[in-house]
Amino acid sequence: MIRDRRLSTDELRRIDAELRADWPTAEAVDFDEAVAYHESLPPGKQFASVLEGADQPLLQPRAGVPRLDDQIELLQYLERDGGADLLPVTIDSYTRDNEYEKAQTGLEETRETGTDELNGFPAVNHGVDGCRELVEAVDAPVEVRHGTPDARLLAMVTFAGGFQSFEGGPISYNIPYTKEHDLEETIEHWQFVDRLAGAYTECGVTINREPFGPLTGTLVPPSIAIAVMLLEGKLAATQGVRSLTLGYGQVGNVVQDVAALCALRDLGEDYLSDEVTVTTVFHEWMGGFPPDEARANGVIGLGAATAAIARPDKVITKSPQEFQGVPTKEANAAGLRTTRQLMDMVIEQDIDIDGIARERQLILREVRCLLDRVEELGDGDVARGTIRAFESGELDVPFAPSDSARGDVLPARDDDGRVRIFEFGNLALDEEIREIHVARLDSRAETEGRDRTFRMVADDVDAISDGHLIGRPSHEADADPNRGESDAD
Amino acid sequence: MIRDRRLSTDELRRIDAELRADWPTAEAVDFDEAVAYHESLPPGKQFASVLEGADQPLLQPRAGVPRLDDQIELLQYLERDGGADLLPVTIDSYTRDNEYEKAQTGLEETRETGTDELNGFPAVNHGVDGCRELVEAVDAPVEVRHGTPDARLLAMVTFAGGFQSFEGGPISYNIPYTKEHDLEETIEHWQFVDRLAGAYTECGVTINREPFGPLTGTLVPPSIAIAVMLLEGKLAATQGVRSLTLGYGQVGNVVQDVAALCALRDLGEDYLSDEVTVTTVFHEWMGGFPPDEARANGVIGLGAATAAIARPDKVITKSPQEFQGVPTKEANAAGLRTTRQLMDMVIEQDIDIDGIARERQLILREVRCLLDRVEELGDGDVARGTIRAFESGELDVPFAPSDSARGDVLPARDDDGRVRIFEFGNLALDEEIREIHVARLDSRAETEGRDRTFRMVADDVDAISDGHLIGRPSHEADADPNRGESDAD
Amino acid sequence: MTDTIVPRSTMGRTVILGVIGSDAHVVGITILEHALSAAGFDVVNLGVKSSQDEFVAAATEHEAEAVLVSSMYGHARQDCEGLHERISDAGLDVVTYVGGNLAVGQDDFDQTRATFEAMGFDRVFDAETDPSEAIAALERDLQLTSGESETVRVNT
Amino acid sequence: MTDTIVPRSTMGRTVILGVIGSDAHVVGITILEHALSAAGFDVVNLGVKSSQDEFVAAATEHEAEAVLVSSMYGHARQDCEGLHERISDAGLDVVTYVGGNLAVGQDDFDQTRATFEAMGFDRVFDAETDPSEAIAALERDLQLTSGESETVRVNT
Ligand code: B12
Ligand code: B12
Repeated sequence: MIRDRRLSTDELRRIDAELRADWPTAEAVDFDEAVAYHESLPPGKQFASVLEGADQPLLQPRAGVPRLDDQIELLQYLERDGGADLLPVTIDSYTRDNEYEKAQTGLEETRETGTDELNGFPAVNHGVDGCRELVEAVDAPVEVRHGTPDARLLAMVTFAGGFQSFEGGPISYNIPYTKEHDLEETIEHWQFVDRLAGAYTECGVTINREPFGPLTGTLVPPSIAIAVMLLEGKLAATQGVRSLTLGYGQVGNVVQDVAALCALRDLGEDYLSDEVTVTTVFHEWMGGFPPDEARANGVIGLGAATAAIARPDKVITKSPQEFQGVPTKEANAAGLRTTRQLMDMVIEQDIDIDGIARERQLILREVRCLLDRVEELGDGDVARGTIRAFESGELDVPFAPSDSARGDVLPARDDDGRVRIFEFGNLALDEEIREIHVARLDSRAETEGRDRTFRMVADDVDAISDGHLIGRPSHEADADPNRGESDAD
Repeated sequence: MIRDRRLSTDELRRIDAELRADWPTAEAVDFDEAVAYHESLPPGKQFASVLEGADQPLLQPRAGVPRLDDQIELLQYLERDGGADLLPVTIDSYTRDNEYEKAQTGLEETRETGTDELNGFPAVNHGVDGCRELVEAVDAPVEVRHGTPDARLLAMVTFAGGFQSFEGGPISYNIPYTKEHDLEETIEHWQFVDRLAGAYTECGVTINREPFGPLTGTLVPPSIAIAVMLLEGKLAATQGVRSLTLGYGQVGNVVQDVAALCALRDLGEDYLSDEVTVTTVFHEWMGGFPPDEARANGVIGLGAATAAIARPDKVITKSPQEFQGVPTKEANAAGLRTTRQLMDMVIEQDIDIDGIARERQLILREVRCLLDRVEELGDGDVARGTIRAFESGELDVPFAPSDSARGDVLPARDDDGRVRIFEFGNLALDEEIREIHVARLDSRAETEGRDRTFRMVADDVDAISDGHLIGRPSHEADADPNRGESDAD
Repeated sequence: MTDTIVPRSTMGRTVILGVIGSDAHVVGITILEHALSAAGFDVVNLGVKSSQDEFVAAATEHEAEAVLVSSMYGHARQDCEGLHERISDAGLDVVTYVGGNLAVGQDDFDQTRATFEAMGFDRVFDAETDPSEAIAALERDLQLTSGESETVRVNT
Repeated sequence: MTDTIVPRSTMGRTVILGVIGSDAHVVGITILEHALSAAGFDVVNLGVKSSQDEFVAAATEHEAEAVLVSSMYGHARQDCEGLHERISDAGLDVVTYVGGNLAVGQDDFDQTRATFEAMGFDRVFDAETDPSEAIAALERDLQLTSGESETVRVNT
């Protein structure tokens, strides 16, 4: 079984050589030339230093369209009219599956028909020069955001293409994004990605790495997300990554969100070696959005307010068109500006909310429980421990489509709207912690006069898109008149 | 000089008779018939009981267009697509000046040209039947919102027209809205309005009265606004008003806003007799808005979040088009839905912020200082005390256009964004309180490395529309590149 | 979904459910699966990233009466191309539904519906669809008439 | 506005400022007044709810070089109708500006500008106007050329 140890230069070279066969654009990748290229970039494009040097949360949207010229226009627009501090390229789904052929077809069809036939930017197909053209066309640093379990070729091409930040990780880009990918294999693949980032870093070109905190985006209990962030952080650090941005997706309860971000920051610094600079990123609500732009702005507003209180290093914004489909550039920029206005109005205020310390304590305890068990299962090796913990369900993610996770754990909100665990499956949480969760959910069930069933989970999944935080039975009537039909309770 | 005593039935009749000459539609007003009409309205249109019986803050927009059919369509739209719980008619500016002739011209021009030539609904011109048509065409209760110093005829016509809630008061619709109106005269005029409301109330038709809390909408220190609310409340109660909704306009600092709403509620109950049912209304930010709908949504979002924490009985929403002009119905409804979504997501959460009690204490002390002085100056009579206090500047409102107020007091934000008093003028606040304000503003001045000058006030006035809460000199650069031109400091 | 009254008529009726193509959005079908089961259907949930072959094979194996295809990520048109030929090649007589965020971007749904109906789908649903609407449609399309709609109490 | 460098050329130049009609929005002209004074102008601020007569009388009395009309509440067109005739009837030769939210509703500003220029205003400003723009325009229109623009430090 794989181990958490640094890949040797030989291994790195060997894998690099193998990957070159996967798609023609790989040929153009030349590590030394790429390092020189990065060195030629102005300070304002150095992702890690821009992010780590900021004194206020930086804003970054998501954005990816198939064509290079369109992507350039889109990013310039988001920079100019959205005021984005950091820019993204969001990669299309075929590239995420390493189906470069299909991505090529989609790209060509897009060029012919003029309508977008891919849901993102196929960076491998655009190749090193395409990427560089993009990086040069904008002022802010650009990150690669994707969801690719095997992102090795993508990393090779985009690092050489001038990008200095790369989202994802072996757990966070497997469990929520795949069906049949083996966790051991994705860890192996990400060791390469991280080692490559490490190699650049050692040459003076810091590549920022950002594990994907929101996971399935849907009521993920903070401790689970944080545990995954720390494990991925550790795996990356082993490979020489020195700039790590740990992520967290808003759950919508302000106290829990602020507590979780504190916990993430503190644990990140504790758990990872001092050589690593840890920053945090807060994702505005990643679950189902309301099918109405005005209401979506309300959801975005709560994200902005939470960010202003928690002060992460970076905020990933949503657009008011999130519900329906990939947003127009105008809507995307609007999401940025709404966030900016609210965040800037609140950030200068001292807002200390009661109960954050207590919630943070609970999260810390839970994360320690989970990590201790991983440590045990791996006999001190994070890679092994992670694989075994997911195998046994002692680590688990709700709504995980991947066969590599049990997906037995189910979340629900308590009476205050905090995400608790409803179904533990095999999750490695001790009895005392479980009792806390059970008690909180019992008291909600009592408030609502119903049993704790999957119905509660389903209601919570829909709640925000229906206009509430908690999926109370009493809300159903006003939310959707058709609702009643299927349930007679 | 006028006194705070209840008008006799004879006086009420005499004034009523006199007013009938002012505009032909007054003839149709018949008190007894009107009481019967109100009694025929369904419970859902009884403003006071809907408002007082609600268990969550109700949402109400502002909305007024000249034509009756358009106003009906507008209100139906806001009810259906905005989800408004309570509806408004906002009256045009000519009616506010009792220029019914000009309003008539504007109304006729509007009918001819098809473009709105008035900035609101000329209810007097539409007359009793027009008002009733409106009240009948919608489901929710409707309030008259205006800004009329002499609103006697407006009250006669609209009360008879079926409206059960009426905004304004002798101070709040004089000081911010007029230039040459004498305060004594407006108190006299509002005694009639309140007595008329009282007369309906005694016949079983409760007319809800709502003093206008935001005053000039621009950095009004909470204690000033609250003092005015209590004085107007008392004057109204004397005339027999039994349902009072005291108002407060958001200043943007969450702690101060929540504290102010608590203080308003508590003092309202203390200060007014037990016969009066006191409710509170929170106005989303009433000062200058950002010239950008996306950013305006951020401002609205902060209002919604604050409302969810403070839980007033009612929230008056803004639209994302506030900056530019009277909003389209779509934008108005969007403001309602953005507010609803954010408020509903936060309202179920327990959010206790540190420092609210302390800020509330300060506000209470200030209000008591102001009211004690009014009491003294009036020898126990609120009407006299109010007139004398405004005369001497011991009561004052920042940016007051009216000659009836000194307008010497100037506000500025402290380092946390709370509104403090920068220039006291003659304001009846004791030395200890003044020192607190001075100290807070000194520490801001120090942070910013500049003197406390009018420049700070001007910067604060523009801050929210420029994207910040506090008008820091450092913000100017990014806010507006043209800015630099006029200031060399 | 607990202790729900379901029409006896839906019992034993098998429907295939899955997310097609490279799409990993699983939450929607999880909710759908529970709702369909609670309504009495026998649901075969293929999960995410299911190929056309998997849909056809499952429908054949389980003698399904309906195939429900979900797609959220914007590539539905590409992923569903050819599905209906395979279904008729396999000699299947099934009702086919597709639902979710079927186009990339801010589409006009009427147009999207037309596109997918032209591809052979019996019904096309947008992402605002509540599971109850799909259930009601199935009851109509599978002629689970009210004559048969005796009910039974199920505890899920 | 404290300790600002102002061009000496603006000193002694009188401008009339006021809000016309039934309009009570005072904050904008308060800010404008301070900015104009800080820039060296002699400002006569008529306050809110000023009539056309008051503007004309003040301009005559103070031998003003410019009249700045503010209107926020949407009735500017009606309120300004006939103003320029009165100004010429009074034999005044003044630069006239109008600014604020000049139409009711969500107007197209180019059209609004055309309307007010047609009424005789030399310049038309929207509500996004920063005081510095008005000052720069006055300096141009009153030919306060850079030759004269010696500066002086003023403490306000
Ligand atoms: C959560 C989420 C994710 C999670 C998914 C986790 C998981 N494994 O499930 C994560 C973060 C991993 C993710 C990833 C991606 N996502 Co995503 N995601 C969402 C989000 C926010 C919510 C989806 C959700 O769970 N809703 C809640 C459930 C209950 O509702 P539902 O899915 O709509 O399903 C209901 C109905 O649609 C209907 N229904 C669905 N299918 C069917 C079928 C039939 C027959 C019927 C009758 C009904 C029906 O019934 C369901 C139950 O009520 C949506 C936007 C939104 N809706 O707010 C974007 C969204 C679907 N994602 C999108 C995209 C593009 C992606 C990515 C490609 C990333 C990217 N480029 O940004 C990747 C895709 C990776 C992959 N290969 O699939 C886009 C799709 C764009 C488009 N179509 O134009 C959306 C719309 C966001 C956006 N505006 O850009 N995503
Ligand atoms: C505060 C405010 C109020 C306060 C005013 C208190 C007071 N006495 O000053 C109160 C609450 C009392 C109020 C009342 C009303 N208001 Co009001 N109010 C506002 C608000 C929110 C801010 C105005 C403000 O103070 N801005 C800050 C200052 C610094 O900026 P400014 O006024 O824009 O001025 C700057 C520039 O415009 C420019 N400028 C202005 N004039 C001129 C002139 C020249 C020559 C130049 C060069 C530049 C210039 O320079 C100024 C300084 O930087 C605006 C909307 C907004 N802008 O966000 C609505 C707004 C102006 N109000 C509006 C209306 C309709 C009213 C009412 C009629 C009520 C109603 N129907 O809802 C009443 C009017 C009563 C009356 N008779 O005047 C509308 C006007 C609609 C339109 N034009 O289509 C607005 C736009 C709101 C809206 N979207 O509906 N209001």
